[in-house]
Amino acid sequence: MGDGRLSGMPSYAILLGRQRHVFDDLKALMAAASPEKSGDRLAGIGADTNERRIAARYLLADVPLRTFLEEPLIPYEADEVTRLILDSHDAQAFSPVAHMTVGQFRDWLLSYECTTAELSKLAPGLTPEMVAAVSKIMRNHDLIVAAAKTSVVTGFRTTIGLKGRLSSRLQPNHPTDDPEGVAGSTLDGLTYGVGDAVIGINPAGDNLEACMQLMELFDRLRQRFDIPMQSCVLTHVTTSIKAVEAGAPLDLVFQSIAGTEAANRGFGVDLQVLREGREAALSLKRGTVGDNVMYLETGQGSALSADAHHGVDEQTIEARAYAVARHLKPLIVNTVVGFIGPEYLYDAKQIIRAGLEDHFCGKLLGVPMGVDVCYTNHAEADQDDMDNLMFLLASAGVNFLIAVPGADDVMLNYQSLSYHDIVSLRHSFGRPPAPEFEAWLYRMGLLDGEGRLAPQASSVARNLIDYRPDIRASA
Amino acid sequence: MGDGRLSGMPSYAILLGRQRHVFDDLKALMAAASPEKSGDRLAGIGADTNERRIAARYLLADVPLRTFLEEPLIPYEADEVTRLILDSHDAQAFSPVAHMTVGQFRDWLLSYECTTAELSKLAPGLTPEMVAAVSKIMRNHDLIVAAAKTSVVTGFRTTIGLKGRLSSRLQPNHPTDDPEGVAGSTLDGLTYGVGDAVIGINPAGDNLEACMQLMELFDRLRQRFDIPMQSCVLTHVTTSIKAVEAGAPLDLVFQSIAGTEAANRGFGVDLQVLREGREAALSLKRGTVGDNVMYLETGQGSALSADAHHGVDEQTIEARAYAVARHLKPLIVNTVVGFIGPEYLYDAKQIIRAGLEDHFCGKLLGVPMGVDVCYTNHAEADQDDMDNLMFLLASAGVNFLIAVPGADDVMLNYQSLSYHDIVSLRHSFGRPPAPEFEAWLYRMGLLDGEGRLAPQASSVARNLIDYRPDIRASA
Amino acid sequence: MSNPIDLDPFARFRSVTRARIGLGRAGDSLPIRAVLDFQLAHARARDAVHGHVDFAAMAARLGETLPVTRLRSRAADRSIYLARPDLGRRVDPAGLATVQKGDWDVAFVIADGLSAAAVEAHAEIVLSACLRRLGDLKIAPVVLGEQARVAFGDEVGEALGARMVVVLIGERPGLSVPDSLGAYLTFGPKVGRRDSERNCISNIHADGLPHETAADKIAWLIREALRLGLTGVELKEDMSGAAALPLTP
Amino acid sequence: MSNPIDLDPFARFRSVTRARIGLGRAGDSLPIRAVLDFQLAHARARDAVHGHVDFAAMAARLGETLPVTRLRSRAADRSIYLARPDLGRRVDPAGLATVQKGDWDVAFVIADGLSAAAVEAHAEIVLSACLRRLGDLKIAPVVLGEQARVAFGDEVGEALGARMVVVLIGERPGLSVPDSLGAYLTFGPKVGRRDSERNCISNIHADGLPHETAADKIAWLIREALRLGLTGVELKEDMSGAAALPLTP
Ligand code: B12
Ligand code: B12
Repeated sequence: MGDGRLSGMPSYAILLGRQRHVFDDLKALMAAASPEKSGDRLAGIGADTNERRIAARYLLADVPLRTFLEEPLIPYEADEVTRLILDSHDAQAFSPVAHMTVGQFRDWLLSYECTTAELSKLAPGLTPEMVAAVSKIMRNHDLIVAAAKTSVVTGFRTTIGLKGRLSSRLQPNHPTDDPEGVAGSTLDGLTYGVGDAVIGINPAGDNLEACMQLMELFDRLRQRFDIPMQSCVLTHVTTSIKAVEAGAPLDLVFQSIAGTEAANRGFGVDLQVLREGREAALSLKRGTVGDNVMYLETGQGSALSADAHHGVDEQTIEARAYAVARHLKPLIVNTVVGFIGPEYLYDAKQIIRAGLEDHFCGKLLGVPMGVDVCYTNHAEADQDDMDNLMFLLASAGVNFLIAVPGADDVMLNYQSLSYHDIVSLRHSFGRPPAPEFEAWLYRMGLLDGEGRLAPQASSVARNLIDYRPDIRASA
Repeated sequence: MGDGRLSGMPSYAILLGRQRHVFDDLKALMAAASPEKSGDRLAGIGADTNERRIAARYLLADVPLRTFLEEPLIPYEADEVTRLILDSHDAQAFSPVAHMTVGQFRDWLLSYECTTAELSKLAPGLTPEMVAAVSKIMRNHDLIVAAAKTSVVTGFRTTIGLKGRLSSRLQPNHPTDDPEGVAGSTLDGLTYGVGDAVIGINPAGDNLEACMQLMELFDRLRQRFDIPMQSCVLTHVTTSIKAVEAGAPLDLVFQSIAGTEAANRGFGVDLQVLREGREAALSLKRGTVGDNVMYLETGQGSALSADAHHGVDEQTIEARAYAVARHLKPLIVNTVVGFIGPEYLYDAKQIIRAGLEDHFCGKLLGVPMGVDVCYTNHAEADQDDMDNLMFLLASAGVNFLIAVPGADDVMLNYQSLSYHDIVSLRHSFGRPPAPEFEAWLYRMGLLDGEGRLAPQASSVARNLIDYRPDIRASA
Repeated sequence: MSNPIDLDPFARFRSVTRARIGLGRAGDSLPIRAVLDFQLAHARARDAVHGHVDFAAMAARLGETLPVTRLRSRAADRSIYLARPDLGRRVDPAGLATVQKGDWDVAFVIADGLSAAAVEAHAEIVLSACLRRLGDLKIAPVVLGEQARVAFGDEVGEALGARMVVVLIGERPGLSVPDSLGAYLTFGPKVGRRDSERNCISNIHADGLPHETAADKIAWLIREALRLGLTGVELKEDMSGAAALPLTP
Repeated sequence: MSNPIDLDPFARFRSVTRARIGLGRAGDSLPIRAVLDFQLAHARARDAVHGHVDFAAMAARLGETLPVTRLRSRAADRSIYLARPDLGRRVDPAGLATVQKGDWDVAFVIADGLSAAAVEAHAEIVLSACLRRLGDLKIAPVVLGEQARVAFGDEVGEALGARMVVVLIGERPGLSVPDSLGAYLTFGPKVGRRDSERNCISNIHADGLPHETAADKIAWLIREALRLGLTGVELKEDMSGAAALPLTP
């Protein structure tokens, strides 16, 4: 089937029934093989019929994995992300699968021989394009089952990603970054045992001082209750660098990243500045159980949105962002899967699919992957769909999930999971939070013998809730 | 909020913002409160805006549970299913929740006080309308979590529904009921450990002799390998009764049922003939570990399809079918959730929702609920969506799922799960098959020490696959 | 990776069933080839739903030997048809008005249903096989029904004044069988008949019930129905064992 | 069932945040009232996306004191707008042709973006508050942009020949805040500018950044941008501590 490669011109062709399907190059083949996404339609590269999509998948299944090393989708010369991917490729690690086609690789991933240990060894040998390709021919089931085999463990003050654990980012956003308002959302979340991945706020403004004040707020809270936790103010990496220089108590450096050099420039970053951000955070040596100091966010569509996608489909570009992430040894990375809007992921079906793809691709590449299970009000989705995705991701062994009070982010204006959802998933799947954080919850009396939370009206919870950060006075 | 009941006329009203929403009666309120379904649109009873849907939910949340005993949606005089529901209502069992509204009941279902034991005691006190009502104000998450607390255990030659187990119906359909073809699909399935709920074939024809021949086929197979299993030929109950009279080795009597007397008549049955069917099967005393002898199927939309819905929404009618089921002490009941077509459940979102609703409602009523996770080729759904639903149902603790070879039913022309999917779910969730059947699989060497299946090329599997039923000669 | 099945243990079943058996496993999962074959079949089956019967050509062919009437349902197009089965069950009033009552034993309706391919491939053959077996009966003009459901035949049969109606209709297309024909028989057709008052012969296609066997069954049911004055659950198909159990080749 | 929160432990935060905190629990889950309130808010937020700015009335109001130009993007209607951000970023050529180049320091664009409600409630107030602070600068005629995205301002600013452009735009409607306005500032506007070359002041609404504070920030950024000859990541908002941290009442 379908070894229709013509010499010279790298084109792919297959006859299905009476219809011959031709794809100009590997990039076109990848795009056509992708599950339907509004973003790929917008870019004019998605398959226009279902049959053509399947034709592309038959062909893609027969592409040798090595091809992705030999034929970069985005030229080496044109893009530093491509250079990073190829220059850092570990041929030794790759060798166990070096002889496989994409289809064989998929079967192997699901086979009994493919174990957690094998996958961990393999990760540095895989490139984003390889994992994106294999994901395209995998069903949702396959993405869940294969991802569940992976293990990517990182640490700062807590250890994230251990098997049988489920961590969460507490996201206490506020439209004016009002410290008291932020404290309210934070304390609420802590009584749910949320925040073991990070307490991470998106500042509404871009103001350095305001950002530093928030860092102070979290650091005092941490010290006051002796919480094994890390915090992060999700400002631009350049602002974080300034904060470090100014002596702020910064735990993690945040940045949104994408899968092409041009898209990263649209975000105002490149690999160099990202590395500088990491060095800045490392210099503070604030971690206790590990030194993963980066927090990165991604999401399908951002490169296309910046017109920086080079004709490559949004899911493959997204996987390339994980190569950028991997390079920075992050504590946590999450796709903000339904965040941008329906022009890139139209409805719940596409959001759910993308969430499973991103989690799978990230984990396979060795990235400590979490997901912001979310949607906007202009997308065709609702909280029932998020329920579905969060259960599926929990089945897939996701490292962490984002949670905001009542699932409603009052600053970013979109819906994610609620603190409640995290607790419920932990109980449904028997997956407690990160061990250091869990121990703290027990120490505080916030968890009882059965791992259940203390009521918010109880004195142990009030002890926390009644805390007054008193940050304004100090600023 | 919303105690807008006018005396005399039972109407419901609520002011949301500047808009007053009025609902003529409880039936209209229930329909408007339902999540969107194409069938309710077709019937002209679904909410026409989202805001109106939520208005109905606010009102429904405040309806006392007792109201459903006092105001039947379908008149007592007009419908024997209503009579069955009200006449068999157990007021004693109902008492713990008798004072609650629908909203309070929902909160209680999710509370820590509500345990498996409580729910089992409560079941006879609940009516279909109560559970349908509460399901309408529950998120998918809630339906999963509450259903996971229930336990409904039944038995014939295997025990179905034990916590931590996942059973499956093996469905070896064939377009002409060819015994050799049926045997091929059956033997394939057995090597996957599928069939512990039932080996159940839908005969293509309505011919008594052909049905009996299939019963023979399964019974010989069972005896040949000493399999703790039950089989069923899913012919009309009246045909099964004739088969019993004719001395066929019948294990279970099958029938499709619906939630109104009129819809059941459309299926050519009533409570009386169903009871006769049950008596006929009981008379054979073929069960070993239990005497649950009925297999029933349902599905949202069938009453509307038969124009027998009395203006009641399809989900509530479906729940009423479970009252019919409960009365017959079935071994297994399943909703064939996406089977009928897009006119009743338009797309994957509606199918997934309906699957979770049906499972929840059935379990709460004490019915041994399974699901046929399925869709037709005229619906907007694909196998990825079924992957989602099967993981969600496994999280919800479903008793059993249907499986056909390669997920493709070559006679009924729709797609369900494949044998593979069952195995995969069992391993993902650590839920082995029914204990008697599991023991048999070990005895046969089909399961190894880690609970993994023997390859089909292995001699143990070949031992099974090479079996020749030789049924034609004997007929 | 080596194929998990080297010698197909299911070889002996391949000629008697199209069921997807013996697919092998990758771990617990379907091997990639099986997954892709499934997806291709799904893409095609979805197209099959939207297929279109060339009723004009069919009317011309049948018209050479039989009186033929073309009618449509109240569903104006395919998407309405799919969403509104109620409309597919009723005859477009304009066309219905042209139908003449007569004294007929049986009326045959060929309806597109959910598979144009099934109707194109099998309906005419099954119809003439039936007619050959029913030479002694009074057969109404054949009706071709566009965007029609099973119950469409009720209104047609009533308008024709036929004692019973047989609807040959495209069944929903399956993944492996996109062209399966069904025959639904209803005694005393009139609007509002329940499905329990009909009989059904299903799965008429190349790997299913052969045309001639189907015609045998339909003809047997017609005669029984006319004799007993009913169709439905009280009329059970019950021919000689041999005919009831057709051997697939 | 008794309410799990008898005395609200979060009382002290209620005046400073609209975040849904202290909702209580039913087991692990949100209590029903919180679930329904969320669903109602969602129904409304979805409607808000499809809201429509009355630009004719706005043009009339603003026209009393200022020169105003109405333009539309290349997205013909709301559903195209949602699916095709590329079209929302470009100006309808017919309208663009009427725009005259001039010698302007700053051009203001009021764009509907994703929230008509935000634009109706805040855009004019913020605009005039800005203008009051910028009396010494050459301000281009105000452009009203229909079905427009942030980058719409690039083409407008280029056509006007403005040194920089400020786009006041409706941010995506949230569950609790359907009317949040954003201001995006771009120096040297021209088609193809990256977002890293802009600055942003966001969350201008009743529970967010007050109009006057927003105007302070925008005016400060405009002056800095004109002074440095750039906007974007190299220009960091850095006013006095007090102004940067507006107190919510
Ligand atoms: C959607 C969104 C994004 C999307 C934009 C893609 C898209 N196609 O929409 C993504 C995820 C890519 C994104 C990225 C970032 N964003 Co943003 N984003 C938003 C959000 C939630 C909604 C914006 C909106 O509704 N715009 C209106 C519509 C109609 O405009 P549009 O033309 O369709 O979309 C454009 C704008 O949204 C713009 N944009 C989006 N974010 C940002 C940020 C900056 C600084 C600028 C100049 C422009 C910009 O890019 C889009 C494409 O041109 C706002 C929060 C809010 N309440 O508004 C934050 C917000 C605007 N983003 C913010 C930030 C900080 C960022 C990042 C810098 C984060 C980081 N550290 O890397 C990055 C990089 C942005 C860049 N320079 O390219 C801040 C800005 C703070 C400030 N006052 O400067 C906000 C207010 C949220 C926050 N507090 O974190 N963002
Ligand atoms: C869909 C379907 C149903 C749906 C019908 C609802 C609907 N709105 O479509 C539901 C789930 C309700 C159903 C129920 C039953 N079905 Co059924 N059904 C089918 C199926 C899969 C497809 C039918 C189709 O494509 N029709 C074509 C479209 C265009 O027609 P339609 O007008 O849209 O739909 C009508 C027909 O489908 C009809 N119909 C459906 N099933 C049956 C069964 C009988 C005996 C009759 C007379 C009519 C009938 O009812 C629909 C509404 O009027 C076929 C299998 C197949 N390959 O065809 C089995 C099939 C026709 N059903 C069958 C059976 C046995 C039943 C039941 C009797 C099962 C039971 N023991 O209770 C019940 C009761 C039917 C009744 N008397 O009302 C058998 C018939 C065997 C036979 N030769 O007699 C078949 C062949 C499948 C099988 N082998 O089990 N069925």
